[in-house]
Amino acid sequence: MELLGYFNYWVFAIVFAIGLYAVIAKLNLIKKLLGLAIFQSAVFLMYITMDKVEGGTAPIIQKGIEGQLYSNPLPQVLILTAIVVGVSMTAMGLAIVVRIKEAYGTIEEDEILDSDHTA
Amino acid sequence: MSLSAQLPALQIVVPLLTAPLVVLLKPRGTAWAATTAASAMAFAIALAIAAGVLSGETYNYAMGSWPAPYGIALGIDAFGSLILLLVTGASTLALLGCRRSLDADIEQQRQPLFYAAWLLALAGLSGIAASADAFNIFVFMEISSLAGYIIVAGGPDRRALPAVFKYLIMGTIGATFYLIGVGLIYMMTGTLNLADMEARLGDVTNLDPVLVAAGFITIGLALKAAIFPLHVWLPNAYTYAPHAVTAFLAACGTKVALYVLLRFDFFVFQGNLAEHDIQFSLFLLPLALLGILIASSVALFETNLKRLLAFSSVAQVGYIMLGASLVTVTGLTAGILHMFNHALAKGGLFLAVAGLALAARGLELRQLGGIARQMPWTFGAFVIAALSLIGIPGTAGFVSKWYLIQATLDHGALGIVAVLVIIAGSLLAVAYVWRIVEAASFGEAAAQPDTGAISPSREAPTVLLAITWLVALLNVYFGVRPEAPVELSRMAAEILLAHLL
Amino acid sequence: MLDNAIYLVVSIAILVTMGLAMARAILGPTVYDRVLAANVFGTKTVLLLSVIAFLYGRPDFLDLALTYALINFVGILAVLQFFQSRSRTEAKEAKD
Amino acid sequence: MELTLDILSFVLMTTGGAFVLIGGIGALRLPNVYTRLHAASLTDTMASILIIAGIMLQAGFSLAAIKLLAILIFLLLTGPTASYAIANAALLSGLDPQCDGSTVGAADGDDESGEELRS
Amino acid sequence: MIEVVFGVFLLTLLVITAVAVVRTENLFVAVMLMSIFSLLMAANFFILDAADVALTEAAIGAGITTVIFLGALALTAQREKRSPNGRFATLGVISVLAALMIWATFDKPRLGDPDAPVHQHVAPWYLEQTPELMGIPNVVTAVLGSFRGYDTLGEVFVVFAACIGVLFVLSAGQGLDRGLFAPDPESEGLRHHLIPKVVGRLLVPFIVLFGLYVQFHGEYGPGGGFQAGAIIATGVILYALLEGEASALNALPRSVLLGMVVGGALLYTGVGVAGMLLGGNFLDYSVLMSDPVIGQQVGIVLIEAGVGITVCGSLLSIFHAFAAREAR
Repeated sequence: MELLGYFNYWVFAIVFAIGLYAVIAKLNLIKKLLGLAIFQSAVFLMYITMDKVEGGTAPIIQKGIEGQLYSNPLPQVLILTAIVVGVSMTAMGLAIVVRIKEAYGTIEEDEILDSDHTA
Repeated sequence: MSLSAQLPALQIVVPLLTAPLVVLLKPRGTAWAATTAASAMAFAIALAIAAGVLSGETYNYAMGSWPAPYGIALGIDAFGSLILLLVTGASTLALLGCRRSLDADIEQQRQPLFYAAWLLALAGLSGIAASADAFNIFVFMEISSLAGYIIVAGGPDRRALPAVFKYLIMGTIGATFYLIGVGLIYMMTGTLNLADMEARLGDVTNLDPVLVAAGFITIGLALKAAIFPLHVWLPNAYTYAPHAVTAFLAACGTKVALYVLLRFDFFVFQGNLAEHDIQFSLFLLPLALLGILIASSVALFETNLKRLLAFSSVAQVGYIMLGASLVTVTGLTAGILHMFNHALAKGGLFLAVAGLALAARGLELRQLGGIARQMPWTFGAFVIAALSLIGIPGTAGFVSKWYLIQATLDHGALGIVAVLVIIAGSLLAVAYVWRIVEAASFGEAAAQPDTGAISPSREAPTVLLAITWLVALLNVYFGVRPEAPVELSRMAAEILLAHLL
Repeated sequence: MLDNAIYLVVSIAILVTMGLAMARAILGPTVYDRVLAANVFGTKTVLLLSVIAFLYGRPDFLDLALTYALINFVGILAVLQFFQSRSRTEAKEAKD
Repeated sequence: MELTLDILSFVLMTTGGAFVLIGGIGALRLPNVYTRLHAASLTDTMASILIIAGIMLQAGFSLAAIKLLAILIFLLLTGPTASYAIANAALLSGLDPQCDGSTVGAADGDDESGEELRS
Repeated sequence: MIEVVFGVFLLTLLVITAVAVVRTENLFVAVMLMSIFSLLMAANFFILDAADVALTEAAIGAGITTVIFLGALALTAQREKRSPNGRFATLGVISVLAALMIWATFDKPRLGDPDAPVHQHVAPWYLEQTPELMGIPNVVTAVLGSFRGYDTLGEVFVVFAACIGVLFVLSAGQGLDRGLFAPDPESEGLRHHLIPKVVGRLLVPFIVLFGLYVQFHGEYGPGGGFQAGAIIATGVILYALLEGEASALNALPRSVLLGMVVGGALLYTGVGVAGMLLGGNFLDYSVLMSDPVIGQQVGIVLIEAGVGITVCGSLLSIFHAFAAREAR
């Protein structure tokens, strides 16, 4: 049980690594963006994990109940902001990918490089 | 509330409030005018803040009137005000000078969007410089990066697109690494305010997560600051961006990330992590030295003018890191002063490039043949800024390099090596600048767009020429009378080091 | 205690089904199997969230399940639209 | 009274859980897209009705019950429509709904079979 | 105890999904799996007592992100070319990184540990002071809207920047009026599909209504401007899917959407500046009314409205920018 208390952090580390691997190793630009989204989600998981209090509940204060524990509101606020940032980055990245496809006819990184070197 | 107490907030609110309005300005030129006005106003505010800081004031501001660890605080000290000056000044001068150049690069209908993004980049960068809250820095970093991707994507060449994509991927990885680091520190301290973090880290008994956090934050910010070897996004992004954007970002973009890195390191980590300065001497110092040598050498063989200057920027980041990694007052003063001086030199160079580009057929060195004869004034300003980049006595670049050499000489054998590297880097700079001058002055006069007679008046537009010369002369002025920036840098260095005691 | 037992049985059934749907999503073989799996996953999430809201004794969080019930549908329709427009462009290309 | 309600809702929810499980097994084991869709969508509808009815009995007459009713109505509307959309998309792309012996055998083929059918 | 088991199960599925997303070569499949990933993430957030975040992830991940990715896929390619093998070096480096991070976890506070530093310093202050200072039960909304309202202002401008960025990038070379602004007249949406059309039409008003509920109920339950904006945008996207781009753009023209984006951002900043003019600091809502508590409430309602309007306008503009563009 003690060890399971760290499970969320392990998942964070693994998902983080999977996402980062996709961003670095994959040549397809959309795949890179998907990897980036996974990578950012992992960080969200880390933040949300620390807000949890045993026996607590979401920080919406219930009237008439004394001594209720509430989870930490601050990481939730930060992650709300970070989710928005993530979506914005994804949208911007996809717009650039669409233009790359139009300009180069491909969305594979190596082919784009080749096409610039021969041109 | 007096106006001067509201200055830190106004510094960010003015460009932020103007950005949505600019989107609506359709008639030709109005978007540019509004953007320039807002930017100039921000510059005026930054000047006022700098004057206040020089007279011993510090600016603290509580957003929403909430006290510091609970609400978000702004804090501007000498270091911050120097960065603010750079950001707003670079933006204003680039906008003033490069209207023609931007008109050529970006279609009329898209200009309102472009200028709104420019203002957001300005607001984001100033927001980072003014903030005293770790997460708030992340938010404004994202604003400035997103806006930065937009304005870089305005470049006319199709190669701008892969460059921006790479910039976006690297930038997001950097920002996310920073976010992880902040999360780990928050996990151990329970606070996001930088000053509060420093105080509370002292009580943390188990420092392993903090160590990991320091690693993440350093790597993330090094990515953003293009510290060698994490600079791979920078050359292409600078090369294919519109010239005005390059002038703006090259002057201040990476400096802001460096500023956050130094602040985090000195405010939060140095005082609390035992032997944290080992991180500096073991990793950053060698990287800085390698960066100077390798990036300068690459610049030596580059054939595109803007790419060459971009690699030179990577090398200059090395000088700044070298000064900072000595962890002494002189070293930090030199590093911070070099931020200022390099911004002046590189800003001037890229402004001159914008002027040259209006007349030249392309920016490959061979296409620039004879340009010095056709645009003597523009090229003259280019040469003066380049001399400052090299560090010729009498220019601003010399002052910071002089300080840097003084600082390194205190460090024994290591210092000798560092001095040798600085000298080697400067010699390499002489070589690559000479290549440009040679190509421009003595090369074949290939730059003839039309077959007609050589038109004598092919100088850059008067405004751009005036601005470029202004920056070039500032390089000389601060070379002869460096008191004000030196004073600000010294104050900044002392503030940073005060956290080590 | 009895309350919790009630919710527990059903939530475990839902969780297992989520695992099965996941297996289908990964096995494929066609893309439609994966869309189907995503849809099953969506409905199961709605049910799971409703059950957990009661398990935790915070029924005001049903809003979340409601959001899913409404929004998952849009994703599926977007898929239909995606295939329709693609088959049209393919038809157009074939004509040219 | 309390106990009767509890038992009733327990029965409803357990049956619902059984339906959910059956649907899941069906979606995994049946031979082709259309049969899998069939299994999943039918049981989905039934299970939603049963489970949400069971929870509603627990909730009593409150705002939560109204929300649950809304969820149920939306699920009943969107579930079959989504199934229709998927089946239609599959049909549009030329997947054969006929379930003869050959497709049963090739049920666990790879992605390519579907891809080629469409192109 | 039970929630830990739930969490472990869902997180295991999460890891499997992430691996599957990276491994599959069909990008369409990857996007589908990504929507499952997002559902799992939201369920996890909910189990970890973060109702507001779960709602956001639900409103964004399941609907908007999928739709935008599909729009981009329709314009680019559906399959990834086989990546070269021999990326083991990257894999090795990243595995080491992950192992390092797992090692560092053993010094972290355990999940749900009430003595963790996170629960000691700033957070209890928020939980104690919010009812007193603002009189609203949802502490997340209070922190988001007022205590850290400046971050949220930044968030609004990130969304704003994403909107103008997508418009700017996608309008290159063809001007804003042609290309980007003219949807394919042949795109009729799903008009010929009777069942989705009838059901969808029925749902659109409910989605919008529910969005408004989330917007104005944000002080009392999970929700707020961002979630509401995303939900309403999803409703309009549903309309666009059913009736075709052209009619959706007739109902809400691009200029209106851009006006919403600008207006929302201005509203938020304007509230902040109003605080300044009335003698407080930037974003100080206490000075808006004579009673500081009421002032805070008014301020939060106003800025949440600003957030909602901007987010809705931005997401719709982004959607249209992708959906109305023809693959070339």
